[in-house]
Amino acid sequence: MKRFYYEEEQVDVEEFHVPIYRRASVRDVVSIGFGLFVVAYLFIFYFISITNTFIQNPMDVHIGQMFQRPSFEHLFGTDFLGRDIFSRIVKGTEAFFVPGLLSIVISTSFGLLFGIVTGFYPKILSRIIFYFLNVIDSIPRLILILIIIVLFRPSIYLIMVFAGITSIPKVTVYIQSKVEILKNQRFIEAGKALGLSPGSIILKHIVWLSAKSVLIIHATLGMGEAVLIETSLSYLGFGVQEPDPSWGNMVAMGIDFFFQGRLWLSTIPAVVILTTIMGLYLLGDGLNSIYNEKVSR
Amino acid sequence: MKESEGTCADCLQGLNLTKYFYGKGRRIEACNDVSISIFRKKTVGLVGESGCGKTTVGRLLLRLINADSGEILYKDINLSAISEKDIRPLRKNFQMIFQDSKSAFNPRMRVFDALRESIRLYEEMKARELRDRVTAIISRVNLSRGTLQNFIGNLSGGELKRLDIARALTIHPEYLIADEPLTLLDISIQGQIAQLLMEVQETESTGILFISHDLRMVEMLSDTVAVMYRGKIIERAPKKDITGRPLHPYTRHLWNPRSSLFFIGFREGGCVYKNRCFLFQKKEFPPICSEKQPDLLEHRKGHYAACHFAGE
Amino acid sequence: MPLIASLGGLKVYFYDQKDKRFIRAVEDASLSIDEGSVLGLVGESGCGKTVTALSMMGLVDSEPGIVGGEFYFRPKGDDRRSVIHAILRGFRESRNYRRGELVNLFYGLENFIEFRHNPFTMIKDNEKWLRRHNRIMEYIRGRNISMIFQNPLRSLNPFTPVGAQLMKTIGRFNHEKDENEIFEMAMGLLRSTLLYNPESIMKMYPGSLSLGMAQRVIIAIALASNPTLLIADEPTSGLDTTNRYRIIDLLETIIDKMNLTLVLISHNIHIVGLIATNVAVMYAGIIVESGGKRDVLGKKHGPKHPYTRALVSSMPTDSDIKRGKRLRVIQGTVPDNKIAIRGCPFIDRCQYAKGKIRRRCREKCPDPVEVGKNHLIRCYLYY
Amino acid sequence: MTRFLKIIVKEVINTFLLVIGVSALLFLLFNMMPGEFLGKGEGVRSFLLLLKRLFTLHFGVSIVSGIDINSIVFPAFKNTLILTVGALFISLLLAVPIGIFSAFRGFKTYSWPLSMLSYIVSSIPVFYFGYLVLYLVSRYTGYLPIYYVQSSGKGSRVLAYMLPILVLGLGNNSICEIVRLITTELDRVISTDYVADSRARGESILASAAGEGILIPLVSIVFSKVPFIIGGAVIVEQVFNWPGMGRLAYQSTLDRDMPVLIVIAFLSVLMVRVGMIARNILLFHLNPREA
Repeated sequence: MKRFYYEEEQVDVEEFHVPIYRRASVRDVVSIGFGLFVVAYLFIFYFISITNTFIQNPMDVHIGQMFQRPSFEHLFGTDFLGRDIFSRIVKGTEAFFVPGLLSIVISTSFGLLFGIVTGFYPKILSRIIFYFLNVIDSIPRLILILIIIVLFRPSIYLIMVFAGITSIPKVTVYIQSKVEILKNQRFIEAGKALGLSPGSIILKHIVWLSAKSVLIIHATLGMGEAVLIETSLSYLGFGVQEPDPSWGNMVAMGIDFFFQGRLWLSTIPAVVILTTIMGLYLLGDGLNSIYNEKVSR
Repeated sequence: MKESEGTCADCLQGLNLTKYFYGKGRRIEACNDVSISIFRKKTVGLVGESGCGKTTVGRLLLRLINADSGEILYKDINLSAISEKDIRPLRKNFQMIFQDSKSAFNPRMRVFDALRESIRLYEEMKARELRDRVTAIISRVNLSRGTLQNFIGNLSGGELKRLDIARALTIHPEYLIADEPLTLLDISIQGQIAQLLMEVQETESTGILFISHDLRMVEMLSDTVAVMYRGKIIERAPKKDITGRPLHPYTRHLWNPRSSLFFIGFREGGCVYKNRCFLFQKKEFPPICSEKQPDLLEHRKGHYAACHFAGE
Repeated sequence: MPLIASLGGLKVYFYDQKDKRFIRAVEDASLSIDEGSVLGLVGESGCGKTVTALSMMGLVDSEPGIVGGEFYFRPKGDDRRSVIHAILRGFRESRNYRRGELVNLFYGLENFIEFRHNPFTMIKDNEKWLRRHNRIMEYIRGRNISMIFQNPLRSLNPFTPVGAQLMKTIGRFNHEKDENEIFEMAMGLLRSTLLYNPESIMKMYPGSLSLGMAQRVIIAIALASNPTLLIADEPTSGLDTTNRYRIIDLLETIIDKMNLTLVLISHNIHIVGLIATNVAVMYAGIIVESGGKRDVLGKKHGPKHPYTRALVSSMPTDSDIKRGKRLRVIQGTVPDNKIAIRGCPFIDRCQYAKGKIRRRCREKCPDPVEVGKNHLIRCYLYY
Repeated sequence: MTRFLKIIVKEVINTFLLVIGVSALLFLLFNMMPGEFLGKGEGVRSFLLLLKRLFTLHFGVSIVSGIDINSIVFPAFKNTLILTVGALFISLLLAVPIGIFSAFRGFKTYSWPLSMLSYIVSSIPVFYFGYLVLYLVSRYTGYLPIYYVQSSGKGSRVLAYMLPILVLGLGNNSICEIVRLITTELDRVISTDYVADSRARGESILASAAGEGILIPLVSIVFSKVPFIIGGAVIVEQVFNWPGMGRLAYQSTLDRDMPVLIVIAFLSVLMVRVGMIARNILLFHLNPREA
């Protein structure tokens, strides 16, 4: 009987007004909070690894202290060469942080450009653009990256440029559907009747007010994908090579000791990868439901 | 004689406007050879069933869509001739109120930003003066101050319609085209908005083109009424004449819609209304109706009708 | 004429999680619908008339939903697995029910709800009650009561052709008929709603129907299960004038031909005035006036609730236009349904709430008082 | 029926053009390579030669490593096909019920942990997930279900087949995307008028909302996930030593064998395009108003 309990807040009638700001539901708060926590520790790790202010130097080897339990001195314990795992994880963010941002910038800017062009001038131009996008889209991303590795022996930056290029079609489709919906809304016509220049209508109403939410959501998801790509590549051995730490190759190195029962060597980086990707996805999800919720109410 | 509008100094005039849309492989005549003019301080009612092209006329006058032929005169400038860029400063003088106000604003904007955007377009002013101007306009359309910070997505239908009028007021237009402003609202709010429109007309002396298919409201508010049927204006007269002594059979039918309706079959050519016209049947299908398209002739002082047997 | 349905003291609340407040959709609605009559339910948008219709159909499932009142209805009970057994199974106690009697569909609502005051709290076991209520209403919906929704184009499944939807509904209610018999019935129904070319319409998709045609198809589908009570929610709001009157004529012919009872919901008094036999006026969730059409909408100076009087006068009639009278407008807006109103909801828009009466109006909402033959008004003017 | 054929023809032509586009892109990349490999030839003639070899499906011998491409690529293609289709099936099997459940139940007591679980499972990096599963299976069942390990017992043969499919289906964040899409689409469709109308006629919510709410989003997302699943297959095959195209691609990347890589890219593009054709045809069938 006590399953559904509804209580009304006491409020005196005069000053009651519909709250203008929208209180996010519990689920949104949780996902955005967790997402922001993940983004925060990514920035902190990156900042530490740039300024190189480590407590334990991730590179130096202590033969004596191999496979130590997580202790106060080594937060996550030490690996098979006695190097401190925590500081290696901190240094590992350096591998994908800036390349990730690079790939997001590429995919977002070109996606936005192509999205608006195909949205507004549907005839021949958009058909050509869509042809090229389909070409890029139909090659599986990892195989394309393998080909590039064979051809150019690239650094992680060039790989991320191509990763960015391959996710341009996704953003373009997002933006184009948004433009398609907004185009036949009245307020575009109203802007024109008011005397706004077409350029300012597109920039202000479509890009800034409506498409901004889509781009932010894509940025968080894009960063998650960048983490996934970098770690998979360094697991396969093409990304960051052994002495320098990357979450991917830490997991790869840990596998050898996996079947000897020492699980945590590759579990810790895997868990860090998991929380990062999940955090970024939840952030995108929460922002998505908040932005759409405000319009649909 | 072919009815001529007679150019006059301060009026927004559309002459012989024709516009074709190409849909599903055939050409739809949204409006052909329509001429209409709005005068300052006067309201012109445009009545017709849905799909008769009255909304297209509104958009043509504002040059939101370009007419296939015919021109639009505003203070002896031929609007249809000048380029998109030159017309932009002129757009200040003629504004539009939309039927579905919900989609007439970007739902993500706040009310204050919506009004500021239109003010700042034509006048430079400091923030404080801008805020006073906006609050003055908001109170004129009796919206509460609290809504200023509210998001447009959260407003109700009535409030949105008032905001639409407020936005038009911010730049003091000379002519206002109201495209079915009252249809989606409730009766009591319809009354309030109609009253507001009349007030605006008095104080700002704006000319209003009131497009609607609700005959009662059009008769209440407008000075002259034009009736449109399938893209052609078939009757135009001052309000008393058109309610008292309608000339065109379609207008008579519109005024008491319960009258029986019949459909003789589909024959192209000649008068557009002949397939549903009881006069056409009563007079045993006179040939003149099916050959010659009747012109809008002046049968009485200021009362124009497009029918060979007007008034019988 | 015998009663077919009567709604007593309906109370429907929704709960807004974010503001922690109750949205009082329907405060206290009581209606009585006679067999074969047309009840016009009039009111502005947001006054709860659609929610009343939905609660009659049992489609209100957002919590807490229906929290008070009873809905007596006479089910048809002519088919083998009759409705009664289903309802009886739901109630377990009422074994002495005889066929053709009125049954309370909200039976047992009160022992699922508990009210507490300051702060106003409600504990309702929504799941159990809804599950049982749905089990009962599954027999009632379609077989006894059917409903037409507001926007015809949006009430048809855009992915299946119109004919398939119609035949599926027909098939649901007469299992024994075979394929082409159902096809014949579908064609008959479409022809009965004055559609010229039923064959082509059957194959068309809802997207390519015009507004008038879609509305007729919706009516045909609603009649497929030959219900005894038809609820039409704003059937004419989307259409323009000529189409509107044709739909009203169609509804009128259908009521006579199939001796149906109609509940016509609209915000336009003019339309309701055309075919309604009795009218109920609703404002802010409360039925402020109900009675015969002539008493409620008829002569201007008879006993009327102030809100009805304002509504009737704000609709310009031909004589007003000829004499060019200025438009009479009701100032102010509908009260916010999130705040609990102690007194009469129309108090700040009412021209009669002055002096001594105003104190009574503010304390307590007036109970309905019998003014004429079953003509009830909730206003202290007539105490 | 003619419109149906028209769609198929349009799609086939589209695929043909796209495949030419892809091979042109690969050819361009191939030419931009620092020039120490032979067999590059000059300009258009060699491109036509490449096209001829690709389209007639006998790819000849790889110049770099001298292995006959046909003999190794086709069995690998078969295995990867099994893996991809299996993974798609597994993620569907799990994601659809969770999606429907959380759409109906809404964000109440039960549905929250379930969708969180689907988030966690699909965010686990695929390679770790593979090893984890391997470790757990080998600890409890005693065999090491790697494809070529001749360990005893019939079970390991079946397990060796099932595990990579399970891992690729669960991981590779396909589940959480499908769940999220179905939940949002179903929510939107349930609140539409026509579902309320059909409920008023006595139909159940799921029956009336299934068409637009579940089928159409499902078809559109499942087939657009094919390229991601092939990408994921490269890693899973490496973990489980599964003789598919992915592992072959990894091998040829190590020994810089470009022709094999081009053929693998060509075949995976074919797989993706076949998926796209199926998607468009099904979408047209479900939603005939579009065309």
